[in-house]
Amino acid sequence: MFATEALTSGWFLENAWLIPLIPTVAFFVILGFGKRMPQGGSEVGIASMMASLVLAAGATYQWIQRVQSVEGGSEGALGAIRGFAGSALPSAAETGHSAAYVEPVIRHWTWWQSGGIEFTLGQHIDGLAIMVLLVVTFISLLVQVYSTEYVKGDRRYTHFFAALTLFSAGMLIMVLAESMVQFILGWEIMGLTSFLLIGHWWEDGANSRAALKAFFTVRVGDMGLLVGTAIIYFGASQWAQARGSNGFSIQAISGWALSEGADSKVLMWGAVALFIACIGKSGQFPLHTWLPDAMAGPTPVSSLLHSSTMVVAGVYLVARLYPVFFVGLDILDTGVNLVAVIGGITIIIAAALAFVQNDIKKVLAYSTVSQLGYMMMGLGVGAWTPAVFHIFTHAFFKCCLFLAAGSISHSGSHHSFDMKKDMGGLRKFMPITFATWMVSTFALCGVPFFSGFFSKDEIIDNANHNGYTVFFYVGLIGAAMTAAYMTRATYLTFFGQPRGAAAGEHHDAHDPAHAHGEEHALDEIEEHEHVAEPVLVGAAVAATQGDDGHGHGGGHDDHGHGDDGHDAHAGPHESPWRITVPLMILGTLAVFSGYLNAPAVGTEYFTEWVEPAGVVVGAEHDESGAATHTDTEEPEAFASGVFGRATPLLAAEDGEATHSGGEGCGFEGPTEGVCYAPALSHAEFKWINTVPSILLVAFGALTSLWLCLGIFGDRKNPFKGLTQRNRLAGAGHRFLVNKYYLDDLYEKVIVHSVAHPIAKAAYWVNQNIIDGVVNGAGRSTKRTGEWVYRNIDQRVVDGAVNASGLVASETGHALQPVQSGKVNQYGALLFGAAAVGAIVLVLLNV
Amino acid sequence: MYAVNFLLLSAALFCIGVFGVIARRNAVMVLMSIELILNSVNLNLVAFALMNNDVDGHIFALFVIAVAAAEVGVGLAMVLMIYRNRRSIALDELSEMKG
Amino acid sequence: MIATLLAQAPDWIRPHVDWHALAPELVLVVGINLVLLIDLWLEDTKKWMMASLTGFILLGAFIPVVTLAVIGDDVRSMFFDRYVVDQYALVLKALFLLIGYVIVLMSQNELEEGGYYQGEFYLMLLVSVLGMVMMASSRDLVSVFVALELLSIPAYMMAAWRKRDAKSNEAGVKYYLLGVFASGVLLYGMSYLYGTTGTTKLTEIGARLAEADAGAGLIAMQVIAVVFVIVGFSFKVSAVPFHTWAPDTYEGAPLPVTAFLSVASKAAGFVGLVSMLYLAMYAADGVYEPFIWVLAALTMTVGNVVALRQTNIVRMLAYSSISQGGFILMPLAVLATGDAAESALKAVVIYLLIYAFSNLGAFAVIMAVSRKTQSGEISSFGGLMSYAPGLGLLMTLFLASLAGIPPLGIWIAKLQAFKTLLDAGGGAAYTLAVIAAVNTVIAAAYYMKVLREMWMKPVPDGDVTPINPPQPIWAALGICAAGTIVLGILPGLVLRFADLSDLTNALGG
Amino acid sequence: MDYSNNALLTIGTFLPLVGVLIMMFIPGSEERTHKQIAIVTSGLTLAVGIYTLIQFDYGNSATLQFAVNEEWISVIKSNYIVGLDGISLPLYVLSMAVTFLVAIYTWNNVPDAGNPKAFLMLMLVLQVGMAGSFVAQDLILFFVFFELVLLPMYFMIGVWGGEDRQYASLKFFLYTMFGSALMLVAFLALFFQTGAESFSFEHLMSAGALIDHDVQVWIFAGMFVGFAVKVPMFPFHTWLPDAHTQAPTQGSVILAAILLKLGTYGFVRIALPMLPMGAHEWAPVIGILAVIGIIYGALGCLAQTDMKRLIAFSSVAHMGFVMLGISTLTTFGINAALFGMVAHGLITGMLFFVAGSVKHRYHTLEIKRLSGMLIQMPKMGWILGFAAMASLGLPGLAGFWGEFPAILSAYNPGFGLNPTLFRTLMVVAALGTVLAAGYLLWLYQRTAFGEPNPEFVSHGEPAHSLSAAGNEDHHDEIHDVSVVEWIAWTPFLLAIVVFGVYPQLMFKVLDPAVVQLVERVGNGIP
Repeated sequence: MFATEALTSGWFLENAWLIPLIPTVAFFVILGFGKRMPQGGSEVGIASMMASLVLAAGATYQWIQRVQSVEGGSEGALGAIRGFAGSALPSAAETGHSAAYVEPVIRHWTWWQSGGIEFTLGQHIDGLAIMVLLVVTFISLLVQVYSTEYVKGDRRYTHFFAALTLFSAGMLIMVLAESMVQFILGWEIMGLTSFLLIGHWWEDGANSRAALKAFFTVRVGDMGLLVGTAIIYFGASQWAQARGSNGFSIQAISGWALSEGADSKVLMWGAVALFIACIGKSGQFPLHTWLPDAMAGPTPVSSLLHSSTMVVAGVYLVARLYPVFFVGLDILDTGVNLVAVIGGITIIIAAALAFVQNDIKKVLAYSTVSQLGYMMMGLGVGAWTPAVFHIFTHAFFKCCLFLAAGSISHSGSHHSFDMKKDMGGLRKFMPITFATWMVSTFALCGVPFFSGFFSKDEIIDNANHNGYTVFFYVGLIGAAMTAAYMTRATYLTFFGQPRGAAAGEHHDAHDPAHAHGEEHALDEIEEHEHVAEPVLVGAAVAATQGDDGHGHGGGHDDHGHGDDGHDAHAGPHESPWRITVPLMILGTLAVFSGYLNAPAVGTEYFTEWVEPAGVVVGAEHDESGAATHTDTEEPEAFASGVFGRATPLLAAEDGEATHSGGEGCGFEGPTEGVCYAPALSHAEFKWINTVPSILLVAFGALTSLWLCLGIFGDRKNPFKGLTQRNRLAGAGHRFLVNKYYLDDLYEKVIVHSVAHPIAKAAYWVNQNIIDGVVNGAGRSTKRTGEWVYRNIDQRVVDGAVNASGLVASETGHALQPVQSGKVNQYGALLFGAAAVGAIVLVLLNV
Repeated sequence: MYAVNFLLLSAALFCIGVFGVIARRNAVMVLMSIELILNSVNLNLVAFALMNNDVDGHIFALFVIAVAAAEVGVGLAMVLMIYRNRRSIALDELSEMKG
Repeated sequence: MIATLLAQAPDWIRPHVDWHALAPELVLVVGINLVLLIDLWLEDTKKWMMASLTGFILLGAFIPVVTLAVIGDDVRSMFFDRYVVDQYALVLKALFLLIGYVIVLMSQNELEEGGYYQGEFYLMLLVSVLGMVMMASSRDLVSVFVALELLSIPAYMMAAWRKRDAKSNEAGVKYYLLGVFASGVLLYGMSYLYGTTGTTKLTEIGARLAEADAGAGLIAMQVIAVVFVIVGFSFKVSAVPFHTWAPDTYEGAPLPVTAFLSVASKAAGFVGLVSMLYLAMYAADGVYEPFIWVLAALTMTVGNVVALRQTNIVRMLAYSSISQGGFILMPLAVLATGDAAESALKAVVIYLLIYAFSNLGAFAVIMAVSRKTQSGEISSFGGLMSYAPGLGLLMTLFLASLAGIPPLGIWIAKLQAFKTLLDAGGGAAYTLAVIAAVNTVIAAAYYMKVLREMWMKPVPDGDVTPINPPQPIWAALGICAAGTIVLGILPGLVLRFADLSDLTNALGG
Repeated sequence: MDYSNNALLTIGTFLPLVGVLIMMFIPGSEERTHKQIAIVTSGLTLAVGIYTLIQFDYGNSATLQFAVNEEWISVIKSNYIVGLDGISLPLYVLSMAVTFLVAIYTWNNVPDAGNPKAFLMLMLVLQVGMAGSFVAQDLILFFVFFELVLLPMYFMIGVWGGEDRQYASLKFFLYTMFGSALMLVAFLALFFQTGAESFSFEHLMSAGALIDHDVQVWIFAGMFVGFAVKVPMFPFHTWLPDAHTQAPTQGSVILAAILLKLGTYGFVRIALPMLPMGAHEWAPVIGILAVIGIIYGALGCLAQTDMKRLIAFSSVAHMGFVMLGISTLTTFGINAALFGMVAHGLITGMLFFVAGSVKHRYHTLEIKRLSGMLIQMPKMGWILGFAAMASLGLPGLAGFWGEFPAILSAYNPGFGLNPTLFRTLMVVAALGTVLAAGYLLWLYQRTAFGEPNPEFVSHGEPAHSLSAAGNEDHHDEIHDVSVVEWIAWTPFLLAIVVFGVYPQLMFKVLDPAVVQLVERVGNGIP
């Protein structure tokens, strides 16, 4: 109809389904032939990720072309819906000043059908999918390169890469998903591979337990996914089938959710069910406890799965099916909604917990949880684009932080993650790691001009803009806390005096068990020092065994590479290039990725390329459409038109709403045509709005630094000798003097009365109550199982069966005396029965 | 009127016979009791034959008498056999098999 | 003198005698005399010939049965319809003769090795079979009674055949005393039946009872008569509570006799009962239906639950055969309900046929095994599969058939019995069907106990020398196994002989 | 109906008996010959099955094919009617395949009691019963085949089973007997209520729907008990854990893969279309019991200390999903149930195979004592992991397509069934998937992960040795998957993946037949 003129497509867009397919194939190749390959299969994994990255990049380029083709060439036109048929026929248009709805590139193939229900596989490529595809392939590639060094010599090197590749494939399948079934497929593949990867060093029971817990917790959420999908399917089915699609299609679901006929109750239950899945997967309160435990996995795994990809799957689901949540949970309609509340709680809780961690990876894990809370909250307050943008920036800097942590343990702290025991002062030994860490930390904390600033601040800003004042403050407090705990971690790791392993020491003195293992490992290492090939299982296992002595923490990456070329005696040093290069790339991105959508400097590419326009498409009878009508003739009524019942909230913001929306996509379904996304407004960027957050960040960082210096600066470190104290020089001396009143203030006032009790209490609550509930749920389920089995199954049900047998047998026993063996009695019985029978029957018959 | 008397007599004999079978421990006495039952049947049959003016009852009675003779023959043989083996014909001792 | 007597007598109507129809009985009578005479002259060392002779006699009697069946369906009636040879009679005669033959096969070695009287035993056996064969055709109170006694009295003696054995004595005496007592009760009932209807011919009794039932209703004497008659036959079929003799007698009697009693004697009892019910007492359904319902329910249940506790295999089989009797009685409890009569008759006949094969087979295996183990305990079957897989497999077949597992024999009979109940319909029938269904499960439990012993337990005394049963037993086993399997898979082969419209047509209904 | 009187199904069903006859005349001491005969016979049977697959007209899978109608027991109006449609076909062929693979597995895994002759003969007889049940189109014929499997299985469990085998086998037997006795009564009642004309499915399906509502409900109750015992549904399930645990590996595999399906197949093939109103009344009960079974089975699993018993209990849970699908009375749900039957057969069969092989090597299945399987026998460990993942319903593997659609279908039950109830059931069933993940992963974590238990290490491959070559003396004790096992297992593993990746393979066959079936049910409900 109008379509032909506008949208461009291209080979990369049309064939985006190849992106997950390549790693899937690679997985089987690695599994089948990996062990026989010179690099143990890692080359296949890396190559596949590279190929996917290239495809994703190509698709991204073409998508941008496509978006621009709309904006450039089809002013005022309205498209017809053609997308369902699976071709990429362009059909959207834009009206007035708003962005047009850019028809996603959808292709699908029937997977199977039965009983009138069709399951399809395919691709649904829009800005969101493209963005995540790019991030996932990119991060995966870097992590795989990093891993070649990090897990070198591991006894299951090949399996590791196979699982890593499959993981990426799963994520990509999910991202591309055209239907909910495909979404579930990818989602579950990720769940499985995360189980394998977290439990990679399963010789240690703690690791496999963590893997189990991760999978199980996520699986609890998956229940919601299954149920939610079912609810949504049947809700949307009729609407979708009338338009030649089916109720699994993500596009159809989106359209249905915003249509007039959608049953709000169905939507609500569907959204709640799906959100439960998100809570599980994205580590939101109260199902967040699996995430820190999952740090038991190798660091690259943590970096890939638990920072930048898998855990954002939940956020992605909300973003993907935003119309469902938007309408179902009344986002923007009421002052409070489930998504925002959970997100907000998560931000604060997780940030508080990050304070009291000694394990560097756990700090990062809680930080991830907290950041996911930001994303969730962003989605909950209607800040779709900033939230999605935060996915983007967070992926880079959090990945970088994890890899840096890995780098530290790999080369700096002798496979320990304990900041207090084995780190400190590492900046001197590991400059690259330090630099990238610092950059990423700044990004994470939201220091201006680093990427996190642009995304996180936008979320906070939009919360305020959309009238969610409470969440605005939550965001601000969260920002301050983030700055504070990251400063603490940074200080402990890179500043101060080297301690423990970082000081080149070993634990012989204080940990005999560990020492034994260490020696064992060392023996092995010395024995095989000059053997070139890393596949020395024995050494690896020896190291593993040695590690059993470590009682603390969950994450000990010292498995499996007893002789990876560096001398354990040599103390901390910088990591090899395969670790540092990814770090540097990511560090660079941590700085610059934010500028893609930095209103401060005038870029709004995300809004342009990624955000789907909340406009009505397919109102066929009138080219200018009802939407234009609303916009042009009744500007005053805009807010109520767009947000329906949201008027009170948005009244203040009237007129501020900028460039998208305006087509009546919101709670009131369009009478004509279809909406695929709710119309959203963006807060206009003003520097003044960022001031509170910048100040708070600064406040948090400085307070924390001050406290850190006070506490950890130089006092009673058991490993510190006099020489080291002398080397402190002037600056150190000043701290020494200052510490007295700092100590008093900090320990007596703040620590003992405020900070510690609160954080500790939070941690206690977390470990004992929330985690206790999660674990307890598991345990009590098992107990229930045992009880039911023992009492109901074995006693009642089975007992009834056996008892009936016994009754039969005992009746037989009771009847045996009748057979007395005496003829007279037999005769009496015979005649007695005859007589009774005769009497009764005579009475009956005569 | 007559017939009823016959039938009552027969029923009485039958009951005595049944009592004997149930109550007597001596095998020979039990045999006798059974003979009593059979004779009460005969009495019945003959009485009915007269009442119905029908010859079938008489014939039936003859058959019963003949068969009863055979039965008693077998029965006495068995009692003898038991006596040989056990030196007793008390029936309540014959309870090796039960249950 | 004689002339005057003859003159006074009414005209002598020469009864019609169909020699062909009587041929089986005649062959048996001749055979009985032959055995009696030959036995007198035969030396002790040559007594084994008696078995073969008896076998030949039974097979000889079988020939006219076959020819009669082949010739046609017409009912051959003699002595003013007091002795009838129809399809029903023929099927059962064939069954009795076949059972007799199998019993001969089973007895041969038992008697030879046990040093028992042989000639006399076969004589008794033949007489008893003759009684049964007659029972199938009897249509008059007198002939029913005579046939019953003819088959019973030799059986009393056979039960006590091991003269020196106290158990055998006890078995014989108990069987005898109770049997005669039951006969007395039966006779008393018959006398009332005769007295209140004025005839001994079954069909006429039936007609009179029907008149009475349709008119003023049955009088007390008639009710008592019906009950006593049923009690009399219930003794024969060992229905609870008239079963008490059966376990003791089965255990004490020689095994072939036990087999004979549990199959042939029981079948004869059922034949008599069926004749009485269908021809004479059909109209008294208000009396016999509830009575038989109770008997059937009690019989299968009590038989089963007591069987569960048995440790002696023969005793267990005795109780099992009691409970099987309950299943055979079951369709009779509804025979006058709806149009179930024909179906019920078929069920009884089919059941008797197939049950005979399976039960005889089981006894044959027990005989073969006890020749080695000298024990009647169930535990003596331990590990049978390991040293005598052939016997074990056969025993499995027979017991599984008795348990009613398709596609082995008895399932089709049970099916037919259930079918009859459901055909009749009504609460009583359904209840009985459910009771029966539960009982099949209980029954399975004790059959499985034996199978478990054979398949899963070790040999108790560790003696694993194989068992080599003599040829006749193998032959008996072969006949039984073939019958059990073939009738189970292709019941149609014999079921057409059980198309018993003749008899059912003859009833008033 | 068109009875082509094609002997194909008859041959396919009874061919194993030929093997049995041959084996009967060969002395038991020639064990090798017996194994060869059994494998060849079951292989030939499978070949016939595959030929049937090829000959099957897939465009017409709703109608009976290769149908035969011969007179059988005319007295009770039962005929020898066999035929195959889309519902039966997968199960029919599956039974043949499973028997064949189990026969192969037996090659060097004869259970401890020995005597492969009897064992294999029983297995072949079992196959006759299973295949026959799936092709029978006459109620009495079905019943005969249905019961035919009883005794062989009883002996398989009782003779070649574990320590408690006698109790378990007797329980299995009596339970099933009880069910089938009531079922038989129900069959006969159905027969008479439809005018006592014929036992053929075709007749009963058209006439059964006309029976009075109340009568249907009662007759359905009888069938329900019969089939529910076989499935087994809560609360008739207690025989299953015992039977499964005690049965030899082969027995467990056959039991899980095929025998349990007889019950669900009976529901779909007989109870539903013949008694539509009865089914409609009972559907909520079935649904509730199914969901109780799901949760209950899962809880039972969590309580187990024995690997095999855990897998056995998981069958209760999985069959719950199948029954839930059936109880919705929707095309989709029944399709899912039928798919779930095959998937459960493959997956649980596979799990039992692994359990059997683990037992064979470690002589114990106590979860506490097993550990580090991945170190001692990595391939076995991975196979266990794979099967566990498939069992917990990972998308892309066969298990998911039985589970998820069943849950989905419960949202919208058919024919005016109470949606609120079924939606509640849906949520509870979804909880079941979580529990499934819980117990299976718990099992996996305990057995496969960690260090091998020291009590087994000294015998097996040393976990920490660089010089594995030096310890070859002990390798015969705990070795990884053997060649025979690979041959027997590979088809299972492949099928799990193939059906998981491309479920359409089966749904295409099932769908038309199921659509027709649901139509019949619908027609019978006023």
